[in-house]
Amino acid sequence: MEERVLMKGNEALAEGAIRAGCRAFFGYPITPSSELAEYMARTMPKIGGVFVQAESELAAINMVYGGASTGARVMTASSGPGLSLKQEGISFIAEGELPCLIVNLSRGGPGLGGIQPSQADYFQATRGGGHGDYRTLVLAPSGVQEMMDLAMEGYDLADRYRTPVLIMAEGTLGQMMEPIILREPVTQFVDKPWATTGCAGRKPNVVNTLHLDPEFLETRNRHLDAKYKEIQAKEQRAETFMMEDADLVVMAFGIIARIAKRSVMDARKQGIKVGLIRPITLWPFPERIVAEAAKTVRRFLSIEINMGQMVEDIRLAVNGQVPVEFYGRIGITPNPEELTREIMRIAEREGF
Amino acid sequence: MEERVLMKGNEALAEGAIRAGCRAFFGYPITPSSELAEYMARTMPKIGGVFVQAESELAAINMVYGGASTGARVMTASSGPGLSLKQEGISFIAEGELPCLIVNLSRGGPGLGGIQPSQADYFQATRGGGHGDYRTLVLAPSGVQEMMDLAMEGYDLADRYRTPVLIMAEGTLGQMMEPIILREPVTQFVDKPWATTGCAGRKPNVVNTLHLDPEFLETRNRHLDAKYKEIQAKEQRAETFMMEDADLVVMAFGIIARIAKRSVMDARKQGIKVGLIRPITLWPFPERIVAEAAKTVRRFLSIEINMGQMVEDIRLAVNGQVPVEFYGRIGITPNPEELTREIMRIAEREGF
Amino acid sequence: MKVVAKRPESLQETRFHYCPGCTHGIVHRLLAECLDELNLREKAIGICPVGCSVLAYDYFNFDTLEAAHGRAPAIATAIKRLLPDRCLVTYQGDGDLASIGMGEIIHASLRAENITVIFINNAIYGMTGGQMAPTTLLGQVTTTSPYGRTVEANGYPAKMAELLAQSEGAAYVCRTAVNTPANVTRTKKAIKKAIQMQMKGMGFTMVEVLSTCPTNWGMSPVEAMKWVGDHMIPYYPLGEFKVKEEG
Amino acid sequence: MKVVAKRPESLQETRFHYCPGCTHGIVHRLLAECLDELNLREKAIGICPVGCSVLAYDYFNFDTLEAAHGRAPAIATAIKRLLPDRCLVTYQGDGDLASIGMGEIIHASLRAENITVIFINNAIYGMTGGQMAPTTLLGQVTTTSPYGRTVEANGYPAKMAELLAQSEGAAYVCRTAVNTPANVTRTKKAIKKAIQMQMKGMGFTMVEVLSTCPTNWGMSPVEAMKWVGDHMIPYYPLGEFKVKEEG
Amino acid sequence: MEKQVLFAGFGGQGVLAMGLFLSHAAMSSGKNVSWVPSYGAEMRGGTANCLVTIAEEEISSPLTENPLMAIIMNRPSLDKFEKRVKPNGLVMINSSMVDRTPDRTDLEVLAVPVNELAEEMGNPRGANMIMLGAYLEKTSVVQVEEALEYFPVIFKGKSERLIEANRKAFMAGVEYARTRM
Amino acid sequence: MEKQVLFAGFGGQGVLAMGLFLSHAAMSSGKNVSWVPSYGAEMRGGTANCLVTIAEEEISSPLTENPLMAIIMNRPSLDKFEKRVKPNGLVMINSSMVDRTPDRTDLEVLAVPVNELAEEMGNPRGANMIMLGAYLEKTSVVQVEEALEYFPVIFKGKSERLIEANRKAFMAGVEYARTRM
Amino acid sequence: MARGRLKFDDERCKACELCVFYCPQGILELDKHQMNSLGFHPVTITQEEKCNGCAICAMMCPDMIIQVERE
Amino acid sequence: MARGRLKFDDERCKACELCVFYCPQGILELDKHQMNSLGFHPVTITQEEKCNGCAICAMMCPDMIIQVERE
Ligand SMILES: Cc1ncc(C[n+]2csc(CCOP(=O)(O)OP(=O)(O)O)c2C)c(N)n1
Ligand SMILES: Cc1ncc(C[n+]2csc(CCOP(=O)(O)OP(=O)(O)O)c2C)c(N)n1
Ligand code: SF4
Ligand code: SF4
Ligand code: SF4
Ligand code: SF4
Ligand code: SF4
Ligand code: SF4
Ligand SMILES: [Mg+2]
Ligand SMILES: [Mg+2]
Repeated sequence: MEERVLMKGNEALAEGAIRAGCRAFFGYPITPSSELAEYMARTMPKIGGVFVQAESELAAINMVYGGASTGARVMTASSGPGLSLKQEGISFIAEGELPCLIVNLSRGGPGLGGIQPSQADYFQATRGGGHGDYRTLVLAPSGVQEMMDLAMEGYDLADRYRTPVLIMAEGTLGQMMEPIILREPVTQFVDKPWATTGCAGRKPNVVNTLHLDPEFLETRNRHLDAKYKEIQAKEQRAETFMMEDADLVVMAFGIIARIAKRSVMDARKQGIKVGLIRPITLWPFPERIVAEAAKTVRRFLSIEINMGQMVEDIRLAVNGQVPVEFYGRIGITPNPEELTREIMRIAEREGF
Repeated sequence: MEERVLMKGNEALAEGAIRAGCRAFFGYPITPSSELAEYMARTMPKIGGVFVQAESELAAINMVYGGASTGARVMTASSGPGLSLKQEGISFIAEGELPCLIVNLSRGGPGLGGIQPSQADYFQATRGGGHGDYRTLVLAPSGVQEMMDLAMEGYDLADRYRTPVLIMAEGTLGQMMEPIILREPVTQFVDKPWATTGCAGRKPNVVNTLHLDPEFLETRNRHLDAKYKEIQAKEQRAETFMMEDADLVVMAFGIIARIAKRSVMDARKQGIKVGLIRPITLWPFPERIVAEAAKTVRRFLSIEINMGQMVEDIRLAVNGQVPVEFYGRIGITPNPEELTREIMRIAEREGF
Repeated sequence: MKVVAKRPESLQETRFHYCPGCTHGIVHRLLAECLDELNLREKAIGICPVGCSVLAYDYFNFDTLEAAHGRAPAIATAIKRLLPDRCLVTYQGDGDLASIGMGEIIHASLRAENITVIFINNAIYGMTGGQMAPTTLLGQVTTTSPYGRTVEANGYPAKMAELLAQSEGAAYVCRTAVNTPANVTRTKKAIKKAIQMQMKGMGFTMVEVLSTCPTNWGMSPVEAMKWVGDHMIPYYPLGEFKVKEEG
Repeated sequence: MKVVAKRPESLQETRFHYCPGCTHGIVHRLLAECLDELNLREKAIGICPVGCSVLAYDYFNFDTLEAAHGRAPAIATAIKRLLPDRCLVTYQGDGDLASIGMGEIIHASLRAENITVIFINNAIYGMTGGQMAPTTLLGQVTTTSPYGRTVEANGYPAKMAELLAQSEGAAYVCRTAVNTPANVTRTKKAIKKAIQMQMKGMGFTMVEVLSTCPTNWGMSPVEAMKWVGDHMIPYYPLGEFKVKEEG
Repeated sequence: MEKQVLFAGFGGQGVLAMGLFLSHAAMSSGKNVSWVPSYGAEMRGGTANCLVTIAEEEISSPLTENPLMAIIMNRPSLDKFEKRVKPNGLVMINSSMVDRTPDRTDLEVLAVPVNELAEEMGNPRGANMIMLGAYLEKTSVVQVEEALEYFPVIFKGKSERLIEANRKAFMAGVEYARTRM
Repeated sequence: MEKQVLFAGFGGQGVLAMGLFLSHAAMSSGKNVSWVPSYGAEMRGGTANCLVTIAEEEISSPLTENPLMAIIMNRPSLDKFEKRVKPNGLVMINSSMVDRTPDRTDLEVLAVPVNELAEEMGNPRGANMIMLGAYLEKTSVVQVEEALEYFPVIFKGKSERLIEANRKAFMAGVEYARTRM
Repeated sequence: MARGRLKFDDERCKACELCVFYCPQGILELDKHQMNSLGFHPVTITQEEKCNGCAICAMMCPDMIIQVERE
Repeated sequence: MARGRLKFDDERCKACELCVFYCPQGILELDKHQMNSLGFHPVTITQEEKCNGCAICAMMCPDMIIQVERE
């Protein structure tokens, strides 16, 4: 067995980014994401990278805009209020088609809210909280190993599609420790002829999002739309568990998905035919897998640490074929015992 | 007939707000919303009101937070990038339960985009582009008279539910002129014992959105959720047109709805059974009316100046009963002739 | 026997959540004493920052708002414009005022808003666990300047009192400290003067208070007090940087 | 016969979209001439603001980015940190730099970022149609100060050169104008000096250029030039406010 | 039926004002009207235009691809809008600044050298009112007499001198249409 | 089966460190483990706690409502967590700072006066290691001998002196459990 | 002969020792024999008779633990 | 005897008259008989022989309409 190291989720994510070639971090402290910045502050100077504590989230996301324009792999991380402040910048980055990694270690809202883990930024992440028609690829790890792995994969996706990639993880995932296997550093990178690095030996490059000509603005939007459709076609990811023969499908992402997994096992022990679908990409939402399941199962149960935002995506995928129920907490991460009770309640009521 | 005055949409909205008792405007210029600020800059000094050109949209929305906390009717207006910058503040205002009016004279995005009319901020407006579980009431006028009327109604709704109300209108609606009837000024206002006006003769009031205690954070979120459900139950608004016997339902809001109306008439002239549903509240979405229609009609066509954001709400309401199609432009407002062609295309294809 | 030191009326009974020896508590008390003495408690509206003092709304015994990080001056501006006879006080940390809130504080001062700003400069981000602040001293080790702050990597510490004194809209700008009884007394005098000038409508007023964060400085409260005298005051000189004449 | 005045290589052939007599054009040319003369065109990366000069990326003949409103200094910071040998120039208006971008510009200066900022102060928001800028003069009528700017309602005009000269990270801060041939020459000298100091790694450099907006000032281009001399320069004195010594 | 007329030209030619005048006049004469400008405070130079819709009944669409009438004040506008005018529609052209006539043969075309006329009357800024006078005389979308009545209302707040100058220019246009076309 | 143990006490008592030590030890001994703290850099004072899950197979849920075991370092923690421990679970109590015993009768309760013991050995900050020693001796979640081997790994970077002090404290706990319980 | 009398709010004392450090008479110290529910040894006065009632302790106490009375 | 020669990019001239105002010789003016496609009367030189080639016109022209050659 490969050598394992005990790591915090925040550090695993940061280390994963670095192994993927991240050479600049621009951030502004906010609980529970600060540890990530602190890891970068310690590490970047050692590897000749750049760490800048920006004066604000606005400055940070615009530093990402600038940094990504040079072709370098750059990132920022924040939480709740900080992500809201970055929305303008993310909209610019999406239209500028600048690959980068943005991390939301999500906490409770709205307002200042609390620092408890939360999934209430789901709409903001998957619908583009900023202005205009754009999407960001959204990855949702459910363990410390995935914090590292998805950070690395995130950069590949960002470069492949020239799009910002958002990693959304509840604060707990950043704080918890698990033994993980460290991945090999990435050595192959795509080249970026569009980067603004000085025009020596070529025509000037321009990174721009202003399109005063209506026809051209439409062309740009259709270009982005086509790209997003391609991503939807190719990049839907989900983990399925005990789905064959399932009457009830539990849907959950992030750490709750693991807790739900235990509940699914417990419920199975009690003879309930229940399975689990864990979206790994929140956008694109794994609608094909869900639609496929909707043909055979009798009911969906969405479990979220919010008021039921993912339910909309499930319903859009299910398209009225079977009912979609919701069980949610806020600020508080439900325990397996609690979720098992809910599953059993439904199973009994429906006679599964 | 009452005396009519020729007014620009932006001025009608501003004048409506003032007649509804708005006594403070905090804004930062941005095309196509600046005229609204300019009207306020001219008028407020004359009526003893407050006009502050804020240093930024962030400052502006936080001035709204402060101004609304005094119990006064206050407002701000912006567009595209400016709205994105206000998302953190709107999240705070929603959780602080501070009534206020926020106007988005929407333009093309993403990024700096263009100043052409657009509806691409639909997701941001209806899903809460900021962090956390919150909603804003979203009103979509389709003419200059409604610019005034919905501004006035917006304040009533804001006060009744202690929630921010967003008016979303394409730039064109602000720029165009139509003759309108000026409404009577509002004289009755609800009192606001929660306002922070100094604690003379009472216990101190606090306006706060921080809830470090997880249980309390959950209580707060469930409180907001209950409020939003009540709004969904009571405040869905839409205009319907030629719906009886319709095979095809065109759905559109804002100025496009009027253009579509003409197309619907033209198509009817050519014997096509087509009707129109115009959402006036984008959130809460008029799902009951749509669901009701879905029982009898054979097909929906959503027409938007974006890549099809409202389609999701229509599909959620239709719940798989009939197909929902989409026709969209970006940056360019489609003309009636163009929409008629599209309606006829579908009608022929489907043999309506 | 008469009581010479007790809890002011402008403070509630609630226990402070601050770490042992944190000087936030001292400044809270001084502000409350000034409002008591000026008989302004019922006219006072306080704007709390995002920072360790975010919970100040639980401590002050007058109307308060909790602001988004850095935006307190914008909030105070709106309230003062709508209620000109009230006493507006923002209480902000160095991250809140000098980093994310730089734009708001400078513009409030340029607009000559009649508000009073209490600026707690403890050279660090306390609430979030000890990251570098704009006011962190060169060489100072924080969680985001783990090898000590350098000009090359992090730039120069911000001298906010000096900067804001430049603003024509500023009526009173003063820097004090709470590291000795004498300085505590001076701090109280400054806060009182600032509030009085605000109520006279003379313009923007700010008192920068050099404070401690024993927890994140990794010192005992007493060591922290000494550090203020030995390291902060030499770089952040105390005194009045701007005092507008009346009329 | 030798050519003494012609289009510099650092500018493209594109026609400016600016209004007749708008001095944005003059400053564009001066910057381009400096880059030509310093042989930096191929190392130059320009950050365009949101403002009338947003389209500068169509005019400059080197790599450019169009920034979100006010954020040019943050963008330049990131690029310079990643590509330290490049020549970073931001070109910003008074709304962009002094209003929404106040935080970014001050912090870039505090961090002593090696970038050059060209600050076009035309005392108004040109692009959006003549709203008040932080630099609008007292008494000046704009669409959002329709009765003339007053201290009570709008506060004092921001003196950015004086403010940024306070910053220890600033190596060169200068205010010039383009209202006379002599001032145009001085402006070019200042821009050149700023860029040279940037390339020497001496820190943050800025040239504030007093410019015109005939359209929104409601004047002829010639009247506008006179207005700069008669009204702007008296309030915004010209000169070098900070010149850091080498080494 | 809804009548839609497009006014197009350079920024400085007062095309928006023409549309506004017509809108005011139409409203004053009890009709429904909408005025939609092509706006662009963030755009410099280029062409400006506005579309006025006039109807007896409520106005559905304030926009159209194919206006019934077009008032063309400069060459680029003709190039841009010629093809969009409704079949057999009316096009009025400022011949002082448009050096060609439309290629379409179905259109009714009226040319007025408004700049020359304006220069002649020593009121160069009056060109747009001249065109408007000619247009109303020709089409009676609003009766000339009615329009004249509304001058004080429409130019409320403006100086007598200016109103008078505009009325003169307007009448010159009416005159030109009566006599020369 | 997954074993879950909760460590709870004041901020300053090193409860997170206890959990970390156990996690390291468990990992080093080839088990799967997860460590979840109740975090709060934005909270001052109050109680801190962490939950450690140890299993041979892959760990599903790193959280639980009902841990099998609880290490209680102060009174508020006992009040808060007593009811949540699994039936017949184990509760170890720092009797120097907890002035009561659990009300539940099904629990196995072990009291160790770790502060006193620590003061006695002149290493007040060693209280948590004492408790840990007693805990491992009692439960063998990880073998005491194994744990001792991992000291150098776990405290990598720390001074010999500190490691030695911790080992002493740890052994004192082991000793106490062997002899006095 | 004492001129000041002190009352301590023991339960809230955080044992930061600022009062101890600043007391000109050096008559304050932590009471190692007590521990309040916060887990701190609260401060106490050793030689009450030496207290001059200057209230410096109260002035420097961040938590308003000390109430001072003077003749 | 002329020392300077000027070339004008007539099509792009915006008739702002800055060159006209700043020319020390006062030999520039708008050509009312011409109108470029932007709708402006482009600038022209009245007495070429008086031009001293100082290039001030070019220096003050925002649109680089004037190219100046000098002996
Ligand atoms: C928009 C936003 N960004 C970041 C944070 C996280 N945060 C909370 S407090 C704080 C700074 C605290 O430092 P300071 O202002 O100096 O106050 P102190 O705690 O030192 O008194 C930060 C960055 C936040 N809550 N909101
Ligand atoms: C976030 C955001 N807010 C506002 C605007 C609208 N806007 C565009 S340019 C501008 C200011 C222009 O003034 P200035 O910076 O002085 O440049 P100038 O046009 O005068 O050269 C504003 C407010 C915007 N595009 N983005
Ligand atoms: S962290 Fe620092 S600033 Fe915050 S309460 Fe503790 S000592 Fe005070
Ligand atoms: S609006 Fe003003 S700043 Fe903008 S181009 Fe025209 S003159 Fe120049
Ligand atoms: S009152 Fe003065 S002398 Fe008495 S204890 Fe306090 S500080 Fe010491
Ligand atoms: S200063 Fe206050 S809190 Fe600190 S030890 Fe003294 S009495 Fe206790
Ligand atoms: S070169 Fe000098 S003299 Fe000749 S036209 Fe130009 S400004 Fe006049
Ligand atoms: S040449 Fe240049 S300066 Fe002279 S009028 Fe033409 S544009 Fe203006
Ligand atoms: Mg601080
Ligand atoms: Mg400007």
